[in-house]
Amino acid sequence: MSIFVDETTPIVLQGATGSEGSFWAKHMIELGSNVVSAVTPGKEGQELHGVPVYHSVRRAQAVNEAEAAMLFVPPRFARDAVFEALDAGIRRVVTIADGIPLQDQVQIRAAARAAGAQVVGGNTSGVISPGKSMLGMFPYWIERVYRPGTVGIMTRSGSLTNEVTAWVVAAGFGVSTLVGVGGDLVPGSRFAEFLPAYEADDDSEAVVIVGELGGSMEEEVAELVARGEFTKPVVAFLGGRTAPSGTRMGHAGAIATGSSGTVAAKVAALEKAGALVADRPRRVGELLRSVAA
Amino acid sequence: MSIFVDETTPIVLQGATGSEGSFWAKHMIELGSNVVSAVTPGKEGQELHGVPVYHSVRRAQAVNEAEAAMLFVPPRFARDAVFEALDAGIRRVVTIADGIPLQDQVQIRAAARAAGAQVVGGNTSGVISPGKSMLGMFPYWIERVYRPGTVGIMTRSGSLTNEVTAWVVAAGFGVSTLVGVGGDLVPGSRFAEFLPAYEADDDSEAVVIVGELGGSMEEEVAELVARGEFTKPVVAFLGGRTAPSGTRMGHAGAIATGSSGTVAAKVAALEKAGALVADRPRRVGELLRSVAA
Amino acid sequence: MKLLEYQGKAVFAEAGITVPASRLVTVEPGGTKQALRERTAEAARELSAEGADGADGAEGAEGNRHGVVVKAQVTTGGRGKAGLIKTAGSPEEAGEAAEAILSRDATVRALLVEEMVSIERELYLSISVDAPSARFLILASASGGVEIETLALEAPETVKRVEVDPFFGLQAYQSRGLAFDLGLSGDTAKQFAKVVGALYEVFRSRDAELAEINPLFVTSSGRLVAGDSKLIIDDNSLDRQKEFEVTREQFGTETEYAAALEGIPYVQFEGDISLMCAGAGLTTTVYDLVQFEGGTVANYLEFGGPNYRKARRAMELCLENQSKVILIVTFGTIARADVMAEGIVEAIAELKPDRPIVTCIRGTNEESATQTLRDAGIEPLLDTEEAVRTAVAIAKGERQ
Amino acid sequence: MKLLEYQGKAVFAEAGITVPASRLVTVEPGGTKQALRERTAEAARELSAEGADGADGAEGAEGNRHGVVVKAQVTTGGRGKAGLIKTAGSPEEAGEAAEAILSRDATVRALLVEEMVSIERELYLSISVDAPSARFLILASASGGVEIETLALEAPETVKRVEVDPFFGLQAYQSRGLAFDLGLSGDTAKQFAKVVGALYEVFRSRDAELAEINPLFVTSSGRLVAGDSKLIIDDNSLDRQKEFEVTREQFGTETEYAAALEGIPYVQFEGDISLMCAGAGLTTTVYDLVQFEGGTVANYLEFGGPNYRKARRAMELCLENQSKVILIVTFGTIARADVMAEGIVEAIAELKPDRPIVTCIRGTNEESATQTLRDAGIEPLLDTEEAVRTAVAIAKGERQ
Repeated sequence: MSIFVDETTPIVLQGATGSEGSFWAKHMIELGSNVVSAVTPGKEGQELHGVPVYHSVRRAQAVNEAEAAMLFVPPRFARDAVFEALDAGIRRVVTIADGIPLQDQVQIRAAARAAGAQVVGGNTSGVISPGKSMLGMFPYWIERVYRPGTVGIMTRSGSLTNEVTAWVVAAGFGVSTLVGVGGDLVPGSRFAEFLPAYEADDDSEAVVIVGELGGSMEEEVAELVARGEFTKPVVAFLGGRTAPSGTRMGHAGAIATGSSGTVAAKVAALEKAGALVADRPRRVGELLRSVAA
Repeated sequence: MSIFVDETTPIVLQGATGSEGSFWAKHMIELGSNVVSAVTPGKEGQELHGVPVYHSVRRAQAVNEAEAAMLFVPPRFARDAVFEALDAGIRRVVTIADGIPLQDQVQIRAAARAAGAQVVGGNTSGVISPGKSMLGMFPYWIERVYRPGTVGIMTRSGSLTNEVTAWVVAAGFGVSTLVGVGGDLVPGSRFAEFLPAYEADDDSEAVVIVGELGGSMEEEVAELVARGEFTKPVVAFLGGRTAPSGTRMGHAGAIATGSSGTVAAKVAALEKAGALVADRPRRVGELLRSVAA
Repeated sequence: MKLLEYQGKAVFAEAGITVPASRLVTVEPGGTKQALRERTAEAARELSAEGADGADGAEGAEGNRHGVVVKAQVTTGGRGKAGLIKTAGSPEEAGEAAEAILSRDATVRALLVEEMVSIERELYLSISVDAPSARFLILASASGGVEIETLALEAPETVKRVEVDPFFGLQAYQSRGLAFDLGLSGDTAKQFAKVVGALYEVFRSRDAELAEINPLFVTSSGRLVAGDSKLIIDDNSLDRQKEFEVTREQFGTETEYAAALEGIPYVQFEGDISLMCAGAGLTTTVYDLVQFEGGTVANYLEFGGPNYRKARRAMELCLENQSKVILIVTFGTIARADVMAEGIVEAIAELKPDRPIVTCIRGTNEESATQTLRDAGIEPLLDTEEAVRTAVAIAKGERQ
Repeated sequence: MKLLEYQGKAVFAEAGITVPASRLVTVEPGGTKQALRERTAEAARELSAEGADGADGAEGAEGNRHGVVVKAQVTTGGRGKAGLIKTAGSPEEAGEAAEAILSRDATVRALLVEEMVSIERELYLSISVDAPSARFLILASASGGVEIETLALEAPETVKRVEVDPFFGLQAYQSRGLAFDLGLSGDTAKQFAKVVGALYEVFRSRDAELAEINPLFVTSSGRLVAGDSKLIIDDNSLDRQKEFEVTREQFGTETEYAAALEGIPYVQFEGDISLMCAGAGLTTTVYDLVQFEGGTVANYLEFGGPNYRKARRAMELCLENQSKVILIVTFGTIARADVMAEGIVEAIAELKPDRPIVTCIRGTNEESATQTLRDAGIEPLLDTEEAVRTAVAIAKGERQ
């Protein structure tokens, strides 16, 4: 089994008939993703890589019921597309859009919570269960980075994830399911919200967290570990240990505000809870070896 | 026992320091209502008939936790006051305001549903369990109208309720709990939503519905009766049998639109489900005698 | 408040919904037929001129250069069947149409003269409230021009619905999805989605009970144009909807207009008994009982709630009718029986009504009310059915 | 986008929040000290004149007739401690204050000269986003004038919070309740609730990340006046917030301004190594690794995401620094390694950089990238830590 998505999960694509969406849709299907429908308003009747296209998610659902939606829509339409998916009864949504307005993201997360749904993203590569299914855009063709295995990975980053995952693989491990919660200030779903699924997932023996300064997602993981609600080994790497306080580096929501949100505070919380924290990507592999086979 | 409110239910009053609110607050307390707090912004520290006044519901709740809120606020502030009560964790709210804007009422009901709360009103006399507790304004001092007993009553009307209840009492019965859902087009709570409580209430042997043309609340009752989800005797009286179709009489939401919402359709649905329908108020008492002791 | 067609269309146009170019012709009380004909013809001529040089692009759709439609501005439905809407091929015909409409219904106070639009098809679109779900409800059909109730019965599959959460608000995917569900495509679908968005804005910002466009024309050049407007503003919101005023032309009679200005719910009928009762439910019930007893109602009037101290004004309104008896039935709580009884006694003293009054006043302080009425020489009844029977008997001349 | 104080205050004033009367004095590049003094004094004089005849009632609060505050318009915090805010009792003193501020920080491009407000007390008010709850978060305190983080640590009981559901929106009871929870009463409580509502409108309508008024003055005559503004507009919303433009004065350096115009995330530091890396997370990590290895960073620059084809522009920005080496680290998926490598090779050919470049380019088509770099005579590294060590060694002069 996997978490969030496996080879059986029926998937509807939204906004995938554009060039980039189409490119990744093809890769998704090649990797085994069970894509059943595509939705692009005005294009009903067409096909995308053999998949039927519909005007709306509701119309698609009436024919081929999907359980997950993969959105390739631009940032300013992401909210509408997420709402459309939720309204059509879909409870697992991934939106890769980089640049979703902050207040739209707040509404996306609020709507997801109200609907009891998990929305992953924006500003993410998506979710991948290597060898089984992919929702998003991962260089799964790079064997030294994406190899199936027993380590669950959750991340706020893109390139850094490739960096860290390469070290996980270099240490002899592979990836069960990787969830990119995304680099936005208000991601649709948060690290801690996936821990129950990882806890239950037989394929995941340990979990790696790729975090960074800002926010409180790493502290929330620490809290669940401390409470004994997550019992598998946790190894974390956090970027931004030496970032000057108050400086905003990048657009990724990496804002260090005073004492809270600093990497130091996150490391302290995680270590107190019993998680292992790597100070550099290479150490993630080493620490994993110390706790997992 | 009673439904919605009994002599133990702690009650907070909102907007009751005005002359009318104060008048009815006094009557509520006299009748046995367990009023624990009153809320009027700017008047914290004062007392109302011995009850402490607070600036906000949250502040009141922090001291004396109420389970029900009774609102005497004017129509245009009703939405805000209901939201305040819900936000403070109160799940039973009565608002008597007559003239709440329609779209505010839609939001009130939507908010109540989202919170899992029951909001009764607006445009209602409220809820009374005679001899135990009252939320609202009933002439409980008129013995020939409000006498404790075993008949639950639900109504959309004010004066008509007095008329019908008088016939219930004249027939030798009394009232367990009377719920005035109110005469608005979009009442906060609907007849059918109280049936489970009446079904479970040992004090209620039968239920009287005082309805009228327009809407579908009576049909919803019929549906529950037909499905066997409500098993006690139901006697209904519906005003507007002879109302000209399409004519809007009064501001009470009594709009007959085509075939649906007519009294004929309601009577048919209720009778088909096995409920008894009175063609005039006097008959309510007679029909009750045919089904209850 | 039911707005007239032209009032609703003005609101639509402001929201960006295209409406036909038009002129309003008011019917001057006491004006001659000749004057009305001429003014209507002049309006039609102006429209033709605009159509010819295309000057009215802002709000107008492409029109037939000479054809116009003359429409009575009344809030009642079924204007077409009632002969209150007429087409005209020339200004002179328009003038004749105006005269014909007035001969059908002399209460008409305004006529809307509109360019005739070249119609490809007619859609239906409305937004109202769905009480059980607490949602705003958008209904649309690809078969417009008929009543939605008829559509729903005869071709339910053509009626598409979208529910809008009052907090989320209308989303783009909903408007778009509705367009596709109607079978629209391309630019028509896009225009339709825009109209849905604009109508929703109207509905929300104006506190409407109903915002309806029926028919919504698709013109032969592919534009969407509102063929009619039905916009009902929630009366409970009028204090925050300052834009709308109660105007005489919204009512069939002076008395209805006067009652509306007073805030007294009032409906005019043609029967014998004036009802002056408290509470919508009780008044409606008394209406039924009158019918059961073989009587007829002259007017429905709610004397209760906020109006229970307005006995004099309520009675005045009843007296403007040709009723034979006034039937007063109340059973009030806040609307105290004693106050109402005193008001009635005063009103009788001042107005000296020319017809009998039957009272059945119960509720808070009813003993005192009974005494007040007796002292004034009225024999108060205390049973609603008895009061109704008495009033019917008086109306039939069976008793005084 | 962090707005400057005067820009934020203009938005506040438009929303109905009272701000002190003020004049903006821009610092002309190359202008004389004398000219700046005179223009500042003139601004102060104008304000005094307005205060004297009360002409500025629309946006002004009651002022001390002669006193003004001169405030550097920069987006960095701690202006008071840094000597960038000065009070002045006369126009001449205001001129001297302006000169003193510029001598503290020569990068200041604008000064705000404000009437001095007679302060009774200072409050704190801000609206931001609470990510876990997906709510808008209003924070307020009766003890304003200090940083909210300090307040939260030192007097947590004084910091009151209200969470606003993004669909319900701010409700009247929430603003009112917050006022009472701060211990305000009477008219002050009402004014505060109004300011909360207005600031919420600003926050929502302007797509703000943060809208803060600190301090929010209660003047001695009982008015609420915004003493400062902190308004950060969400960069992801700028295409629907046309009102705001990136302006030079929002930035400390020309390079930061140029990068912002280009949409390239860029932060200026004072060290030796220019980072030109892909992805916020990886760039931040490289920043850490440089520190771990004893190096220092000259600039943070994100060369990735939508900018991965902008190698030339990114390198130009790096070269504007006094850095000793450019360190390029990427690990891209869509940001293809081969495209980035080609861009870098071209940029080197065109710009002929005067300092060494260390590359560590991995990801999609990395083999091709490696070949491209080798063909151009660059020895590509493939291990991040090795690349960092190499760059640090070069910066320290330990290798070329």
